[in-house]
Amino acid sequence: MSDNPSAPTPGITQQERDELRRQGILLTSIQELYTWGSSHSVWPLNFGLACCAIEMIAASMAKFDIARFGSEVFRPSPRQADLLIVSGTVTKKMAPQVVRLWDQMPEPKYCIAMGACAISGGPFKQGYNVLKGIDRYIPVDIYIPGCPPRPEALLHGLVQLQEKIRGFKLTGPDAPRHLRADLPCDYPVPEFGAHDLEPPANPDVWKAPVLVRNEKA
Amino acid sequence: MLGTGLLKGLGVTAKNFVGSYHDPERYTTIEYPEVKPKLPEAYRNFPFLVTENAMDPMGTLRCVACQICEKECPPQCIYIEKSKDKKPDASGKMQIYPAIFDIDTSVCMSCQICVEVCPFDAIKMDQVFEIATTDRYDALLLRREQLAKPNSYYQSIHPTEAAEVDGRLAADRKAAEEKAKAAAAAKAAAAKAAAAAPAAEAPKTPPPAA
Amino acid sequence: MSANDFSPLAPQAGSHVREVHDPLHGELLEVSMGPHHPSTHGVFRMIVTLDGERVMKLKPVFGYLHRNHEKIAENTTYLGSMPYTDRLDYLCSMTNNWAYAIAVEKLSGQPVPERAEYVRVILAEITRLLNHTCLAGFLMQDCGCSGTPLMYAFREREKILDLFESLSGSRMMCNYQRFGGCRVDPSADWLDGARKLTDNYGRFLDEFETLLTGNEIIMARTQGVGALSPELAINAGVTGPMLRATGVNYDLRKVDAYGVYSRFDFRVPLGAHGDVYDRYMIRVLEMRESIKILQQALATIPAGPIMDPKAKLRGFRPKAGEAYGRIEGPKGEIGFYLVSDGSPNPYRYRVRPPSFVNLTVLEDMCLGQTIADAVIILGSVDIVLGEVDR
Amino acid sequence: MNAAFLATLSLELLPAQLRDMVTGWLPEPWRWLVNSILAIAVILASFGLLFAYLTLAERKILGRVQNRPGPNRTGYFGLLQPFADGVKALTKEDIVPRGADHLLHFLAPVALLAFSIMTFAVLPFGRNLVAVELDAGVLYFFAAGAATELAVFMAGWASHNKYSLLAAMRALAQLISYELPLLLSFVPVIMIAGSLSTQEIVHRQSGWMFGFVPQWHVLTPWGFAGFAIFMTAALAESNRSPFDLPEAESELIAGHLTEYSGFKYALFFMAEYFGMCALCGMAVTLFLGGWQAPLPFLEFIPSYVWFATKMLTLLLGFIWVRCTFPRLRIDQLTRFAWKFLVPLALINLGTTAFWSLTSGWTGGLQIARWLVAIALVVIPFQLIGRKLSAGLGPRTYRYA
Amino acid sequence: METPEQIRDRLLARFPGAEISVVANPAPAAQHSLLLGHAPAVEIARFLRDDPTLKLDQCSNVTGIDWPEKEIVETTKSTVPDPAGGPPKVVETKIKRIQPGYLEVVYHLYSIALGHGPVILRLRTGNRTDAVTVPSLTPVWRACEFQEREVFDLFGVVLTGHPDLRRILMWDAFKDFPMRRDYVAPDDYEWEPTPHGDVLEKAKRHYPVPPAAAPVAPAAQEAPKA
Repeated sequence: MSDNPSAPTPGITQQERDELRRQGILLTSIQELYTWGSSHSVWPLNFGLACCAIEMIAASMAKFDIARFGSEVFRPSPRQADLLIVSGTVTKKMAPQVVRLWDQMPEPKYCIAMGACAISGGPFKQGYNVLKGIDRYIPVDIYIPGCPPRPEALLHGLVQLQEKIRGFKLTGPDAPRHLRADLPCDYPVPEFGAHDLEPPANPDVWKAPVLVRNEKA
Repeated sequence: MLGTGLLKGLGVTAKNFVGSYHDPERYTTIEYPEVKPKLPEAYRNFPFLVTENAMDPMGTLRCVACQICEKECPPQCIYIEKSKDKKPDASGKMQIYPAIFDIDTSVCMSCQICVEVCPFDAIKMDQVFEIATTDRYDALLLRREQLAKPNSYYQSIHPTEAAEVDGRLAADRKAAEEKAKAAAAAKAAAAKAAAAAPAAEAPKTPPPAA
Repeated sequence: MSANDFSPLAPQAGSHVREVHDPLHGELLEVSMGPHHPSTHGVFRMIVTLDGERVMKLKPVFGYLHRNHEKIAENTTYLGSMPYTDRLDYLCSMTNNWAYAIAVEKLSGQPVPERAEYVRVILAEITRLLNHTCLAGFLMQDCGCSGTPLMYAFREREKILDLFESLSGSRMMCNYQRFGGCRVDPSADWLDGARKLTDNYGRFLDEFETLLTGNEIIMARTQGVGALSPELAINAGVTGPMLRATGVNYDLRKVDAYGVYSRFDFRVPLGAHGDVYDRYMIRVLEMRESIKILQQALATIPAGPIMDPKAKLRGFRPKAGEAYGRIEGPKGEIGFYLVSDGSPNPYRYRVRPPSFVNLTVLEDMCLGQTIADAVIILGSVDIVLGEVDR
Repeated sequence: MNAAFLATLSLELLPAQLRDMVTGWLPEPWRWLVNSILAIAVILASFGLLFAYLTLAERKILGRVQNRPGPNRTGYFGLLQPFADGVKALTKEDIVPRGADHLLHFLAPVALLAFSIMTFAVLPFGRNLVAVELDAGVLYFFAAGAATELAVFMAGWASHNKYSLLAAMRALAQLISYELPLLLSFVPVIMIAGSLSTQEIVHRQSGWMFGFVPQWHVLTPWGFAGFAIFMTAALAESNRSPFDLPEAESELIAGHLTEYSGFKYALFFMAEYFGMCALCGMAVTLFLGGWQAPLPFLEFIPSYVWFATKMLTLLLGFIWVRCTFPRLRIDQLTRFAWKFLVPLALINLGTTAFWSLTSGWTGGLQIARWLVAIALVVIPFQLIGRKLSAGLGPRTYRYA
Repeated sequence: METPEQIRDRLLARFPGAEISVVANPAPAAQHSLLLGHAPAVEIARFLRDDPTLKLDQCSNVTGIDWPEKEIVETTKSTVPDPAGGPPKVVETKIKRIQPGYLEVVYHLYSIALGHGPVILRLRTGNRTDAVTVPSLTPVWRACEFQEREVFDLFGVVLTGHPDLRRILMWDAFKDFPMRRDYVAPDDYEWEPTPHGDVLEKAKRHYPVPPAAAPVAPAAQEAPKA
C-alpha cells in the first residue's frame, strides 16, 4: 500500500514485485489492494463440527480474540463467508454437507483443516463412519495439527493463511485457485452408498502420495 | 417496574466496557503473535524422543525400539522399525535402536499414553504448537530426525519432571554400575577362588558369565 | 396421573395441542434445520414442520458426528479408551473420565485411594461449573444475545481451563483419571489456585445473574416455554438438571453417593415448571451448590497416595464379566457398560449418553411452540454432539 | 453581535460558503442542479464514511464490552478494517441461487439502499443545512423509511430459500406492527410544532427555560414518552437487536440475507446502517432540538457539530443495547407493539393535548401541569407494563 | 432391593410358563441379570415398572451385544477302568461343539421413586441372520426409543412393536450393521504412514506393485514391516 517501492511488503519479495512492475503498475496496485483486503477480512463460516469447534469458539472469545485480525465476523450463511474452518471429525454422513457448504461459498474461499480429525480422521480414523481427512473432497489451504489445537494454534494458522493470501498474484501459477483454469472449480458432492460414500474421494483433489521412508540403518 | 432488569443488564455491560480500560480482570486478551502464552509445565502437545547428546542426536537416543508405545498408542500413530545391529547407548551398553521411528502428528491425539508406558523415559511430550502448515504429508509425518531433541530441551520445558527422571535414571545407572561392579567383584572372587583351588584339579569351567 | 394409565407414547395433555385444520391455514412448511445451523450446537439436525412459525412436527436426525467410539474402544485396550472418553462430551472430559474409571473399577474390583476420590470430586464439580456456565452462555446466544454472556462465560472457562491445563497438561482433553486413582497428584499450588477460583466464582455468578436472570426479555422468552411433565421426563429416561427442573428429586450424587459425596453438605435444587427458565435457573443454583462442595472438599482433602499401588497401567485384563457404572455428569447420568471376556480389550463397550437420551422428549417439548422457542429448548437440553452421536 | 459570534457565524456558514465557491460562477438555472448534486455527493460521502467507522465502532465497542480489544491490526488501531472489508466484499463472487428471481434478487439491495438514502433528503443537519426543504418533510421521511421494509421483503421472497421466506414474513409483520407506534409517537411533536417541516420543528425547540435549560421536546413529560416510544420503534424499524428478527442468526441463519454474497450483502449492511443513522437523525430533529446547542454558552460550536454529536450518541446507544439484550420472539414483538407501544402512544396524544391546552398556566398551576402530565405518562406505563408482563417474574426454588 | 432370584420367582408366579432365568455375572460388580423369553417380555416389563415394591420407572441404558457363533471345545474327563487291572485311567474326550450365535439386547432399569437398581434385563434373538427379532420395550419406557433404534441401526436387531424403527446414526441407504463383530469396514487405507496390526494388512493392498523388472522394491518406497 505504500508508495515507496522499496518498502518490503510481507509475502512479496522485491524480485516478484519487479516482475509485477513489468506487467504493469495498475495490475500491481490492484493486486496489492486485493490481497491486502482479502487477507485482512477473512470471515469464517460459523460452522463447528466437534471438539475443535469449542476451541474455535474459544479463539473468538476474550482471551484470544480472533477479532484482532478482523475475523470475528462468524457468518452463519456460507454465502458471506470466506473461510471454512473444518473444526472436528468429518463423518461420512456429514461429508456431503461439508462439501455442499464449500460449494455454496463464493470465491475466493479458503479452507483450514483444524485438528487431527479434519486432517486425517485423527484418532477416529479407523472408524467405519469417519472420513479420513476432509481433503479427500475439498482443497485445504492450511492444516493445523493438534487434538484439539490450542486457540493460539488456530490464530497461528490464520496468520499463515493471511500470509498465503498476501502471496497471491493475479496471474500465473501463484494466482488464487479460482483464477486458475487448470484447477477444478466445481466439487461434486459425494453420494451415500450402500457401504461407503460414492466416490470415496474426489480424484481431482486428492491423490495419496507414495510414502517415502528415508531408512538409515 | 418493567424494564429494571434491562437497565441492570445495561449497567453490567457498561461496567465491563469501562472496566476493560483499567481492570485487567475485564480485559483478558493476550496479544498472541507478539506475546506468547505462558504454557504450564505440564502442557503437552506432541511427543518427541529424548537424546542424551545434542551433538549426536541419532546415536544417543534413549529409545531402544521396544515398541511398547507403538502397541499402546490408542490411535496407532507411531511406527517403529528395529535396527538390525546394536549400537552403544549413552552409558555405553550395546542396545538395539530404532531404525525408523515415525509419528504421524496428523493423527496423534496428545494423550500422553506413550510417555506413561515407556519404561526407558525415552519419549516425552513437546510443547510446540505453532505447527500450522500447508503440507499435510511430509510436514506432519515426523521422522526420527525431527523427533529427536536433547535432554537439555526436555529440562527446559518440563523442569520438575525432567529432574525427577534424571534422578531416577542416575540412580538406575548407579545401581547398574554397582551391580556390575559387584558382579565383577564376584567374578574376580570366583576366579580367584578357582585359581586358589588345588592345582591338581584343572579348571573345569570358566566362571559363569555375570 | 397414576403409573398405570400413563402411556408414554400418547401425546401429553398440554404439552402440545395440535390445532384443528381449518381452511384459513395455509400449507405447512418443512424446514430442515441443520446439520449446519448456528443454533444446533454442532452437527445436529431437526426436520421441523411449521405452520407459520409454529412447530407442528419435529424429527431429530442424528449421526452427523457418529465417530464410532464404541467400535474403536472394542479394538483398543481399556487404558487406550480413556483419552477417547475425553472426546465424548468435550466440555466435561473430567466427568467422562471418572464415569469410565468407575465402570472399570466396578468391573475389576479395583479400590481407589481416598485422596484420589477427593481430587475426583473437586475436578467433577469444577467441570460442572464449567459446563453449566458455558451452557448458560450458549443458551443466551440462542436467545439472541450478541455474544456477551457467552464471552463472560468463556472468560471464566479460561480460568478453569488454566487449572486443568496446569494439572493434566491439556485444556480440554485431560485424560486424567486412571483405574485406581488419578494420573498426577495436584500440588499445593494447584489446590490454592482451585480455592481462589472457587472463592471468586460466586462473584462472577452474581454479575452474570444481574445481566440475565432478571432480564424481562429473557423471562418472556423462557418462562412457560418447553414445559416438560415429570411423568414423561422419568419415563423418557431424562436425567440431570433437566429432570430436576421438572421437580423430580433425583441426583446420583445423593442416590448412589458414589465417591465421597456422602461426606459433603449440599442441597439439590428442584424446579416446579420444567420449562426453559427452570432449566437455566436449576443450573445456576447447582453451580452455587457446587461451590459449596468445592469449598468443603478443598478444605478437607487428605494427604496420601493418588494411585492405588496395585493398580496396573499396562497389561490390564479384568476377568470375564460385566459392569455398568454411572455418575451424575453435568448433563445427566453418564454411564459406561462394559463386558469383559478376559482379554485386554473390552468385549463390549457402551456409553450411556445423557444428552442423547434427554433428546427423546425434544419433540414433545417443541410441539406447539414457535421455531424461535425450538431453538432455545434445544439449547436448554444441553447437548454436546460428541456424546449424542458418539 | 460580538466578534466571537461572527467567528461562529463564519464556521457556521462554512458549508454554504464552500458550496457557493464551487457553484457561484455557474449561471443561475444550472446552479440549482449542481447544488443538488453536490448535496447528494456530500451526504453520500460523509454518511459512507460514517457507515464505515460505525461498523468499526460497533465491533470495537462490542469487543470492549466483552473484555477484548476488537479489530486492531488493520492499520493503526484497526482504522483501515472497514476498507479491507469493503475491498474484500467488492472482489467476492456474486452468487444468485438457481431458483431465485434474478431481477428482484438484484433489485432488493438497490431499492433498500435507495430508500434509506432518500430519507436523508429532509434531515436538517445544521442551521439552513437541509438538502430539500419540504413542507411535509416528516411525512416524506416516514414514507421513504417504510419502503425499506418492502425491500427486505423483496429480498426474502426473491431468494428462494425457506429461511429467507420466513424472514420476509417476519419483516412484514414487524413493519406493520412498528410503523404505527413510530408514527403515533411523533404526532405530538407535530401537534405542538404545528408543522410537518423538519426545519420548522427544530426552530420551535429553540430558546431557553430559566435562561439555560433548552426547550427541547424530550424535556417535557410527553416528549420524553414520545422519545422513548420513538427510539424503541426505531430499533425495530432498523432491525436492530433486540428486534433483529428478520435476520435472527440463531433461528433463521441470516434471514433475508442468507442468499446474498459479496457486494450485495455489503449494500444491505450499508442500508441497515443508513436507516439507523436516518432514524437517529430524525429522533434528534423531533425530540432533541435538532442542531441546537444544549447550553447557551456552547452556541459558538457550529450547529452541524451538535447534530452529529447527538446523532452519534443515539447510535452508540443502539450499539450498547445490541451488546446487552437478547432477542424477542415474533409474537412477543408484535404483542409488545400492539398492546404496549400503541396504547401508550395514544395516551401520549392525550397528554400532549392537555399540555398544549394548558400552555397558559403559570405559577403554581405550572407545577400542577407538570405533575398531571408526568402522572399521565407514568401511570399508564406502570399499568400496561404490569399487564404485559403478567405471569412473568423471578421465581423461588425449593431444595430437596 | 430384591435379588434377581427373588424377582424371577415373583415373576414366574405372576407369569406362569414364562421363560425367565438369572444370568450370573462373575465380575466383582455382581450385577446379575434376568434373561427373558420373548412372549410376555413387554408385560413383564410393564409389571416391573408398575410393581409397588420394584417401581423400576427409569430405563437407563439399552444396548446390544453381538455374540457370534463360536466353536467351543469341551473337555470331559472320564475315568476308565484299566482292563489290565491297573489303576483306572483318566481319559480326556474333547467334544467340539458350535455354539450358535445370537444378538442380545440389554436393558438397565433403575427406580427413581425408590432409588434402587439396577435390574438388568436381557433379550436374545434366535440367531444372527434370519431370526433377529426381539420385542421392543419402547411402549413401556419411552427412554428406549432412540436407544433401541440405535441397536437396530448398529446391530441389526429388529425390535417388534417399536413405533419408529429407522436407522438413527448411519444414513438410510446404508446396508451393513457395523457394530457386529464380523463387519468389514470399507477400504480406505490408501494413506497409512504408521500402520501395524490389522491396519498394515489392509494398507498393504494399496502399496504400489513393484515392476516385474525390479523385483526388489526401492528403499524409497513403503517397506512392509516384517
